[in-house]
Amino acid sequence: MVEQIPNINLAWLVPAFPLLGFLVTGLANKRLKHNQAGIIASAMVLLSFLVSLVLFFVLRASGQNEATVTLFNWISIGGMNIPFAFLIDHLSLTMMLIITGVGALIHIYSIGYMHDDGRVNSFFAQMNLFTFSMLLLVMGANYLVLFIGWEGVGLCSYLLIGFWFKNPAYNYAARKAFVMNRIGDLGFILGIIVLFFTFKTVTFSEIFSQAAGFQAGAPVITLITLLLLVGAVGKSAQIPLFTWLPDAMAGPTPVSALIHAATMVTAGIYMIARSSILYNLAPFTLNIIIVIGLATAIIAALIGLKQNDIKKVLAYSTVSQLGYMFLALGLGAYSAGVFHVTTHAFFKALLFLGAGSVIHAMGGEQDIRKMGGLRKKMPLTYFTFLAATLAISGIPPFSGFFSKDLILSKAFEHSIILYILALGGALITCFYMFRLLYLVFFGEQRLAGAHPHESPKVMTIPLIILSVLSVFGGFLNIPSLFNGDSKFITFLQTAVVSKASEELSHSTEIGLILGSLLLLGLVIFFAYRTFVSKSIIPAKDEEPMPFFSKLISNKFYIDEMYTAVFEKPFGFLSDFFYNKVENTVLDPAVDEIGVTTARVGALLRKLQQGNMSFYLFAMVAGILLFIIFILIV
Amino acid sequence: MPEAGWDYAKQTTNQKLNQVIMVFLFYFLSAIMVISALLVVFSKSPINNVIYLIICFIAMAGHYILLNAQFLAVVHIIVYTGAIMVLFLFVIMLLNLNKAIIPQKSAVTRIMAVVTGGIFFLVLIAATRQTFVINPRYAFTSEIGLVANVGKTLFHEFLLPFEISSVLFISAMVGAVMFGKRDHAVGDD
Amino acid sequence: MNEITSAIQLIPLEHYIVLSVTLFSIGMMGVLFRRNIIAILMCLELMFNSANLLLAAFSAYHSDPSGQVFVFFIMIVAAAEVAVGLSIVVMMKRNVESVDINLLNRLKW
Amino acid sequence: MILLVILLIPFITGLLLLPVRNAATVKQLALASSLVNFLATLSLVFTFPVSGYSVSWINSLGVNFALGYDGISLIMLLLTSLLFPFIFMAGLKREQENTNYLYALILFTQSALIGVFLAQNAFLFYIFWELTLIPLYFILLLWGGDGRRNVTFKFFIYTLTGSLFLLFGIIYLYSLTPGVHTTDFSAFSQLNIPVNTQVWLFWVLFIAFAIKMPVFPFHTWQPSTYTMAPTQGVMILAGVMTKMGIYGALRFLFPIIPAGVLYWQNTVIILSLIGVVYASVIAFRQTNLKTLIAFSSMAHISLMVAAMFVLNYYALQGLLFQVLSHGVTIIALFYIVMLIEEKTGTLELPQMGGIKLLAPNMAILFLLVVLGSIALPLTAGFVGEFLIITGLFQQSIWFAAIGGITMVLGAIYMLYAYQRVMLGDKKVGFGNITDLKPVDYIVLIPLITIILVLGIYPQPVFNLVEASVNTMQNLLVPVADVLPALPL
Repeated sequence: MVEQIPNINLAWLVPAFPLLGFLVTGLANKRLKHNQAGIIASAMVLLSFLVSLVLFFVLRASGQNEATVTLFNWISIGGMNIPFAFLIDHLSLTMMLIITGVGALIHIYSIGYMHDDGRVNSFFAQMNLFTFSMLLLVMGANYLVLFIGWEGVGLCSYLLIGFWFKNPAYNYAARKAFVMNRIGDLGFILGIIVLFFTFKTVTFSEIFSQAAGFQAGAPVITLITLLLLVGAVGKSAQIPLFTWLPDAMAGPTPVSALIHAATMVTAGIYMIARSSILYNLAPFTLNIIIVIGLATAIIAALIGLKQNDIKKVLAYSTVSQLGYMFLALGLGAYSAGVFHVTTHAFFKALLFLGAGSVIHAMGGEQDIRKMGGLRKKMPLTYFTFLAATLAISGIPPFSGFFSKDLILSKAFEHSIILYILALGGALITCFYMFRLLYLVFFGEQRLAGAHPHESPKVMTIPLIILSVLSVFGGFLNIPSLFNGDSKFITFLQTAVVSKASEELSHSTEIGLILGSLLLLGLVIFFAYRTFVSKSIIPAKDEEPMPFFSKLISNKFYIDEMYTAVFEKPFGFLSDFFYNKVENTVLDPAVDEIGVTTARVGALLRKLQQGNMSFYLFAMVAGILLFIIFILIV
Repeated sequence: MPEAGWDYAKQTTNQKLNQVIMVFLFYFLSAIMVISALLVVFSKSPINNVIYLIICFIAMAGHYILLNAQFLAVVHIIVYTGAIMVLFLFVIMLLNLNKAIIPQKSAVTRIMAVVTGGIFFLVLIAATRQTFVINPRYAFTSEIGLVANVGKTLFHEFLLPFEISSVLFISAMVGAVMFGKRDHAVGDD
Repeated sequence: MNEITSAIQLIPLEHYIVLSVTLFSIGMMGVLFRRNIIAILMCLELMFNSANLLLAAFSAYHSDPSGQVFVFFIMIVAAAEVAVGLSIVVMMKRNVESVDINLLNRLKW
Repeated sequence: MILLVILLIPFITGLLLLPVRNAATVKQLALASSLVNFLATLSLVFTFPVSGYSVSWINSLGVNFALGYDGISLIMLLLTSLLFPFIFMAGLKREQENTNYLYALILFTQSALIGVFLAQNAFLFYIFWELTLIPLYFILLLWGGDGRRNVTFKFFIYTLTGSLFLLFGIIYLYSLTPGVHTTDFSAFSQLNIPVNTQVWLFWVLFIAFAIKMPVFPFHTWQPSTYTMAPTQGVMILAGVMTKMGIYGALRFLFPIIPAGVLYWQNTVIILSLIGVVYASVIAFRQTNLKTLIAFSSMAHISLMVAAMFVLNYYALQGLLFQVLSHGVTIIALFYIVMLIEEKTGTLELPQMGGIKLLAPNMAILFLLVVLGSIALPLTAGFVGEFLIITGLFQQSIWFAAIGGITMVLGAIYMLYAYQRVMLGDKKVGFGNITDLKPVDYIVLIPLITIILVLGIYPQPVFNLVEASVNTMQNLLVPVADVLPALPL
């Protein structure tokens, strides 16, 4: 047993602060005045961030790689021991810092964004609850504690998507998100149970030390990894469970930024990276992850091309980026996946907050066809948005370049076809992001009567901080190509076991980078020509379109397909069970027994004429029969 | 037929005469009972029914005396003939039932009733035939029918049922009064 | 007394049984035969008494006074029964102006 | 002796309440008695095990008036004595007709329920089993809602029919006991009944419990009964009576006819799992909130039945834990349903909506209870269902998968109901709805606290039943190892 690291027990404070914030803002709902709730909530998350930083240095100073903090025994029966424990290692620390860091910024931003909302206190309570759950998720030392957080974030997501609960469509979106997550969760919990029966424990460290005893490709491990994958697919919005994420944009924009871009949706990636040792033993599952990731990346990117709602574009881009992260996981480059999680958290949060700032300025308008020319009116927002766009498109030296390039090079190592497809997806991403940028910020203002204005400081300062992170975040992991030492990847290596792969030669890598940069430049130029020089505004929804465009702008009819394949049959089945089985077979069958009894009774009642003489005769006959019976027997 | 311990030959003439009379009495009373019972069933007027029943009961009291049950014989006369049958008579006269001739049941029913009664008789005889064979050894004493003996048994062994029967009487009385009350709400049914 | 006692021994118990069965059957026949409730009640009395007779006979032949006590009890019950029965007859007469048993046909409910 | 006290407190209080005309006094007395009873039951936990109580009763039948308990009974007793104070509190500050009779009947029901859980022989068990039905029948008939006459009749006849089979089974077992016949459970469990007999005897005994729980397809009395029953009646029905069925099955089937259970094990599990999916799917299309919750309760109970018949360590632990958690959750749910009906005057979902705008606190508490019901982690429901699914998995992965579907389907219909009632824009005519009153908090907050505390720290409950579970799980012939090989 490793010796106890001093002060590591502070770990419980990390989730405790947001929980406290949740309780305070939640219980004192009515008494908190203007902005107080927001300030308390932000302060709590900021405190968490500071404690996480402290933990980071404590762990570093101790020279150890991980520490387990056990709070109490949660379930302890028979052979099942599930402590409520936290695991502090490099992976969880990374995630904690992202969650609390980006989370704090988004909380602060929300003070401005949600300023006028009547239920701002509830909003912050729920945001804090979310932060708490997410921290549980990443800090849990076993799969079940992870699952608590896993479901908790699902709940908060449900609450926050349906925050404006007056609108039935929003409620529907919230429920859809929760149910789709739950489908994934079912797989996840089954996976945990199989894990438990295989390893007799659900604690990470014990599982991973035992996993060495299994052959690669062992059926049990494949089953476990597949079931866990179902959970990850649900949470991280991959094919086929991705349709909830675009709908989840019904929530307030900071929610989209925090939950549906920066943190919660990356929980699946975190979980798979956490289970890297198991996944390394299951090549079959890894291949499936590659297929899912790549398909999601490309399909979502294609759909993003034709979306006209500023948040929907970003939502599909999130799905697409998550696909990239999955691709990295499938390639066995878990650290690369987590690195992309990190940079993505920076620039996607920034994009959403920027979008929020735009929406705020436009008075709630989200249709990009009605925007335009905001560059002049909101310069700060424009520049930060530009930085994020460059980052997501993978232009050096912005952060996205480093992480995406890492994934692309891993894909190239695996096979050239993968690389081409992934690069194609990246190019599409670049195109629709610049389409968004140009349509929103360039050209003429198209919405009459709007008076866009720059957002208040409380909103712009987080934007600035995030844009700094988006620009320079990539330097966390400078590859050897640029004389770096891949700090981030090395840092994670103690917690995440990536598959060994031969490094590409520097010359190949440079060639790839230059080639992709050239293509990116072409795409950006093409986008500029289309949307700025020619000022082409995307067509209205009703106008006829060519087949392929129509297909894309209708999101490949996937929602409609789900309705036809799942929702309708489910409703039909429900009706069938209730009207046909319950009310025409089962219940009447029981009633029929009663009715038959009554009928026999009615038949026998014919004998009961009320005629006393008849009764007397019957009685005598009965007595006679009785005596005769006794005489004979 | 004569039982052990009792020799017909050793009896005096007087005794023999007595015995003949006794046997004759038995059959005579039995005949009266059966005939009057049949008349009870078949005569139409209720008053006549009562009279025949009284005759039947008096004959039965004779049987009790033959059986050495003097106490019962007296009680029987007092209770049945003296009280119950008078009650019947009272009711009949009170309600003036004698005039209201109630039509008889249909012929088929009556034949059925007679046949049923006959079958019942046969079946009961068949059932009791088994006891004929057993032929138990009788031990006669003349004292058991005396009031003293019956009373002893009644107040020793059957004290509780005796007391309880008073409850029965009370409830019967209450019931009779309740039924008999004119303004008792019976309902419209 | 002894003479009676000895004389009765000439008559076998079976004769009492037959007599009592005969009376009982006649009573039963009467119950089925008549429509007048009063007559039916009387036939019931007949049946009671046939049972009484048999009890008394057994009591005598077994020299056990219990049988006679039972007869006594039966008389009690019979008296009670007649009291209630006749009051029902009175009530019936008052309500339906008849003592025809066929009018009591509500027992099917 | 304390067992006798626990049994008699409600009964005597009920008798005392009969002549009291003042409604407030009646309610306070009933509540006080149930609290005392709860404390007395709680004392059992700390003095576990207490020796039983037994006096000879009907010697000619070999029947003693024997009371006693083990871990399983204790859970049931705790549940009963825990829920009844809340059932009484549900009536506080509310107008009810003939309060004294209603509360006396409820107290009689409680007494009979406690008797069922304490009885140590089948005769006594059966008497109490039937006794529960009589006061409940009157509660439903006299204080019920629309169509109560027919529905109560059906409920009564249905459950009674099942009980008759049970009676036959008990008499049959009684006739099998060697020497002087007896109905003691301990004597029953030592009978070596031939396997062929056990196979048919299983259904004779099981059908009464199956109807009470209820197991698909014997459930058809349930939705209509729940829907029309008065709140306190439905709380007793759903909270405790269903558990009585489970308790009876645990007492009768597993120790006495293990081979019969083993023979029918998969059949019953599959029936229950059909019930899980069936009830969940149907619940989705219900327009009446109470009916919807009735079906949801059926889904949860069916899962518990499946766990019971798996009869391994985790399933049993989960089952007993879920007994507590489901009881508490369903009572809280029905309390909120009552509040909603009081405030809106309807239970039809299409006519509701937007109540959260008017009563935000109620919405929050409702949501918490709903979350407990759909087994969100850190609520009691999760711990129970997780263990149950673990136990099912030990039998077959498909059982676990189908059992786990409740998690998904439950989320669908419960959130649907929540959304229809609370969310959306407010309906016309809902203008004068007020938020919760203090008395509502007094009921709901402790219930929700129990749900959360059990979810966060379930260990005491596990420890309480550990010994009994260990005995139970060894009853089936092939002894289920604590951790058998993966069934793949």
